[in-house]
Amino acid sequence: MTNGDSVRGNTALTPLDYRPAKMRIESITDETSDIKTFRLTFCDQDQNEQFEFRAGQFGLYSVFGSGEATFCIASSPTRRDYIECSVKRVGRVTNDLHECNEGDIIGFRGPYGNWFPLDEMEGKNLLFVGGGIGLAPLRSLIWNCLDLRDKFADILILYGARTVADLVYKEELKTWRERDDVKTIYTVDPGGETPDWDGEVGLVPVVLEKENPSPENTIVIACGPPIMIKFALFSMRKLGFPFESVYTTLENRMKCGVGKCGRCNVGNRYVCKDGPVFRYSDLLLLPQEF
Amino acid sequence: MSEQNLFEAPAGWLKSAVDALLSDGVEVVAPVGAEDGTVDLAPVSSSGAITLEYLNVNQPLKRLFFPQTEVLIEFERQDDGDIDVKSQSAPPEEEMVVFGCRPCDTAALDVLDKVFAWDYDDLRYRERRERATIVAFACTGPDPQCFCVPVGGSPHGSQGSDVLVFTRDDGSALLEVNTPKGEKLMERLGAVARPAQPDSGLPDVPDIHTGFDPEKIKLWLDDNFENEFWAGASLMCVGCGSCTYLCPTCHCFDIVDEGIWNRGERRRNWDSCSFGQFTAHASGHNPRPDQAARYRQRVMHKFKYFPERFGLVACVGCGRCLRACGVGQNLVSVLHDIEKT
Amino acid sequence: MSEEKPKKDGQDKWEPRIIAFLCNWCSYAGADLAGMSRFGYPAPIRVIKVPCSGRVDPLFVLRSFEQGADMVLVSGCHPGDCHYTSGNYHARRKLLAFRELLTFLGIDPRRFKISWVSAAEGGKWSSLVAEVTEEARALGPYKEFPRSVSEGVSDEG
Amino acid sequence: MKADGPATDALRKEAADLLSRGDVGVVIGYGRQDDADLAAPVFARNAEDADRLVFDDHCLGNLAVYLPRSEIRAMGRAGVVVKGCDLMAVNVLLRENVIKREDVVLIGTHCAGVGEPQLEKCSTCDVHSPEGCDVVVGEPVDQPKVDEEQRYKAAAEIDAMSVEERWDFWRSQFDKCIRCYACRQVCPLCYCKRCIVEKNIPQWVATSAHLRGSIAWNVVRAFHLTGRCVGCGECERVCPVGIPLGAINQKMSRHVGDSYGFHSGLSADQEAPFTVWSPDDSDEGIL
Repeated sequence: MTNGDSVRGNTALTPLDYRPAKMRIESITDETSDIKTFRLTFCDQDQNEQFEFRAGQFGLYSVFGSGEATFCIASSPTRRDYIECSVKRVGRVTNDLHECNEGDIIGFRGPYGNWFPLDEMEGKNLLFVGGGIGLAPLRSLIWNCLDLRDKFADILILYGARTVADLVYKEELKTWRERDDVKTIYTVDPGGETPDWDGEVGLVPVVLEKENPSPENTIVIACGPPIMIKFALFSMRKLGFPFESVYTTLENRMKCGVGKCGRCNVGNRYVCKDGPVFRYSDLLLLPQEF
Repeated sequence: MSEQNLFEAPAGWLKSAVDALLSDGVEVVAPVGAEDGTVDLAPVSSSGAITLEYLNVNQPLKRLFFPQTEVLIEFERQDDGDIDVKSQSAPPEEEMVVFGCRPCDTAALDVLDKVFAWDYDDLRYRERRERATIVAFACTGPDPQCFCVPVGGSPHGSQGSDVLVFTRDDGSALLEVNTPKGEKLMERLGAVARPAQPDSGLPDVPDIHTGFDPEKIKLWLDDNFENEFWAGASLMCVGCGSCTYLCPTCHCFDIVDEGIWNRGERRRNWDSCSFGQFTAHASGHNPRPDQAARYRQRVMHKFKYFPERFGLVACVGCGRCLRACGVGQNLVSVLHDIEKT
Repeated sequence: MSEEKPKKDGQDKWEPRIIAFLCNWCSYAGADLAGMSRFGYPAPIRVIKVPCSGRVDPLFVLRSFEQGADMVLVSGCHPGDCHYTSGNYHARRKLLAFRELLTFLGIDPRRFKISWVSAAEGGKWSSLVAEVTEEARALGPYKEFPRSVSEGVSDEG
Repeated sequence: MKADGPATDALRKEAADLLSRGDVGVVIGYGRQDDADLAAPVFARNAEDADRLVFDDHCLGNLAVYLPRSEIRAMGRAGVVVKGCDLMAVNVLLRENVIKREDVVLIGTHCAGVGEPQLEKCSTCDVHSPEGCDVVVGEPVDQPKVDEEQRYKAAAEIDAMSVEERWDFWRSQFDKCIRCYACRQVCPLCYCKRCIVEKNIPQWVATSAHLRGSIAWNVVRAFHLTGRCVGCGECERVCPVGIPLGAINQKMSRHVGDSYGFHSGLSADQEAPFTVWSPDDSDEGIL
C-alpha cells in the first residue's frame, strides 16, 4: 500500500532535528471567506533549487509562536519555483496563518508522506472527485497530470462544494473548463447556487451517478470531507469501479510528520508515513478509525 | 566482545565506582530517595545520595533520553521582519553512566530505539542514548504487579543494559558485561571489579507469578477491533495520562510553541493517547471520540500494532500502570479477560 | 532570555513593571482625570482597560507575573458603584480568594494589589500609584516567579 | 469493615433489587480485587452483576466522578454507591445542574473510614452516615466530634511557613508535576468538556511540564475548585508523583468557610460563594 517505502528503497536514515526551513509568503489568495492560498518560497535560495516533492505529499507549516500544522502541498511538483498551500481557518495555527501578510516568514518541514501513484496512472483515464477544500491535494495532482498531458487518456474532473462561494481555485476551475483536453463538471449542493451559476446543482455522489463514467481503464482519485467520500464510494461501487483503482487521502492529526509522535496511526499504519495517500481497497482492511 | 564478561565486585563497589566516575567528570545518574519515600533516577554529585532500597524507580528510564519537555528550536523576530531560528544545542558531550534501573526499563529502550530511528533518525534521542552507559541492577524481589516474563523479559534480563549487576545479600556483586560500552566502563573502573571465577553462578531468577500469552492476545486483537469488550473494559478509565507517562515504552508526543510577542521556543512534550484531545481535529472531528476507543488504542498499540510494525510487544511488564492507576484499572486483568474469551 | 532590568532611555535606574487592570467606568476614568488634572504619577505602570473589575480572570494576574510583571494591580468601582451593579462584588470575592491562594503558594501578596478608585478620584489614583510604585521599587525585581519564555525549565535532558 | 460483612450483603441485595426492578440501568459500586489495596469500580448492569459488589475499607475512590459521563448516562438512571464524603461531591453536581436528582439513585454507606492505614481525611470526617440518600446500607457509625483545627492541619502546617519557605516548598512540589492530569480526571467536580488547559486560543496555561506551566496548571486547578471542592482527597491520592494537593484545597475551603461561612457539598441547594455576593463582604486587603 505504501509506494513511499518501495520507491525510496533502503536508503540511510534521514537525520531529523525538527528545525523548520524558513519560507517567505510571496502572495496570498482569498479562495473563500475562510480559505486562503499561500504561495511560498524558501528564504534560502539553495533550498529553492533543491526542493523536490511529489503530488500528494504534505508538509508541516508553522507560524513561529503559534505552532505547526499539517497541510498538503497544493501546487504541482512540475512548477518548481514555489510551493502553495491552501488553509482553512479552523484553529490556532490556521488563524494566525490567516493573519499573516505577504512578505512574512513562516516555517516549513517536509515534504513528508507518500504520493499519488503517477506511474500506475499512466495511460489510464483519470477521474478526479473533489469536495470543498479536498480539491487542494487534487489540484497538485491535476496540474501535475495536465503538465504531462500526453501520458494520460481521458481526464474528468468532478468538483463540488456546498455553495458557489465555497468553491476554491475559481480561476483555475475556469481554466480547466476552457481546456478541450479535460472534461469538467462543477456542482454545488442544492440551495448553494446563485442566479448566475451555470454548473450542476446536486451532491457530488448524485452528480457522479448521473454522469455515469465508465470504470474501464480508469483510476479514481477522490478527496473531500469524509461524508462525501463515503457516499461517493457507494456511488462508485454502483457504477462498477473496483476499489483497487480508487485512491484517497487521510488527514489525521499529526505532530511530527515522520512516524514518531504516535497520533496519526490507523491500526498499524502511520498516516504520515504510509499515507496520506491510500488505495481505498487497502483502507477497508484497516480499523475504521479515521 | 571479549570472552570474559563476568566480574566480581566486593561490597562497597558502587561507592567506589561512582566516586571514581564523578572525579573523572562523568555525569552519574543513580537512584535517589525523596522525602515521600519514592525513588527516582537523578544526577548525583556524590555516592552518598544513592539509595538501594526500592523495587523500581518511580518514573521510567525513558525520561533520560526522551525528556518530558524539551526545546526543539528557539526563534526570535528581528526588526527587519526576518526570524532568527536556532536549533537547541546538542546535549553535553560528556559521558553519562546510569546506575540502578531495572531490566524491564532497559528492555523498553529497544522499543524506543526502534521508534526514534526507524526511518527518520531523531538526533536528540540518539545523541542522548549514545553518551549513556547503562548499568542495570537485576531484580531481586518483584511484586505481584510485575509481569516482565510473559512479555518476553526477565528479572535478570540483560536486554538494553551495558552492564547487569547481580547484588548479593552481603553487598558484593557479580557484574555481567553485555556490550562493548560495558567493557569500556569495566576497563575504566579497573580495580573496582575483577574477573570472576568461571564457576561463579548467577543467583536464581525470582519467580514472576503473573502469566499470559501475548501471541494468544494478539490473535484475539486481530479480530476484535469492533467488540463490546472495549466499552466494558474502559468504563472505569477516567482518561488521565498517568499510565502512559509512567510507562517506559510509551512515546507519544506533542509539539507546541510557547512565546511572547517577538520570541519563543518550540517544545516537544510527552502526550498521551488517553487524553480526549489527543486525536481531535481542529474541525471538531475526533477519530477516537470516547474512552473506549482510546483504551482500545492503548492495548492494540502495545500488543498488536507495534509487534506488527516493529516485531516486538511494546510492553515490558514493569507494572507501573497497575500501581499508578488511581481507579484500579488493571492491564493484566484486562489481558486475562481477553485470553479467556 | 528576558532582560532583567528594563531601563528607561538614558537612565540606569531599574524600574518595576507594574501591570494595572482598570475598570472602564471608574478606575480608568479616575486615572484619566488624574491626567487631566495634571496630578503627576510615576510612569512604570502599564494600564490595561477592562469593562469591569469582574472581568479580571485570575489568569490575567498569573500571566502578568509569568511575563515579567513585578506587581499587578486590579482596580474597580467602589462597592455600590458598579456600572453593572455587582461586577465589583464578584471581583472582590474572587480576587481576594485568589490572593489567598497565591499567598499560600508562596507568591508574595504584596505584589498583587486590589483597589477601588472612582471616576472622581483622580487624586486617589495619583497617590495610589505613587505608593505602590514606591513599594514595588523597594521589593525589587520579582525574580522568583518563572517569567518569560525561556526560563523555568525543570527537567531539561 | 470486612468485604463479606453485612454492608456488602445489604448492598448486593439493594443493588440487585434496583436492577431487577428496572429502577436503574446501572449500579456503580466497588468490586473486590485480589490482593489490591484499592477496590476498583464495578458497573453492575443486572442482578447477577450485583454479586460482584463489595463495601469495605478498600473502597477509597469517589464514584461520583462517573455520574456526568456520557457512557454512564447512556445506560439510563444510575445507582451509585456513596460514602458520606462522596455524597458531598454528588451534592455539588446537583447544585451545579450537572446531574438531576431524579436521574440518580444514591446508595449511601455508613462508613467508619477507609484505607490501610486509614486516610487522613477519615480522621476528621463528620459525615460517617450519609444523609439524603435513597438507600443506606451498613451499620451506623458513631460520629465523634471533629476538631476543626485538625481538619485543616495540612494547610496550617504550610501556612506556618514564611512566604519564602512556602515558595520553595511549592516550587519543589510543582517541579515534580508530570502533567498527567490524574488530579483533574479523577475529580468529580472537574467535569468540563474541555478544560482551560486544552484550549489554545489563547493558550492560557502552558502545557509543557516546566515550572512555569506546572505552576499555572496547579494554580488554575486549585482556583477552579475554590468554593466547590468537597475535600474528598482523590486528587492527592491518585497523584503519581505525590504532590500534596489536599493542602491547597484545604486552604481554599478554609478561606471560603471563614470568610463566607460556606462549606461545599453539605447540601444540594446551597449557593456557592462565587455565584453570590454581599455588600457587607469585607474590604480588608483592598486599597
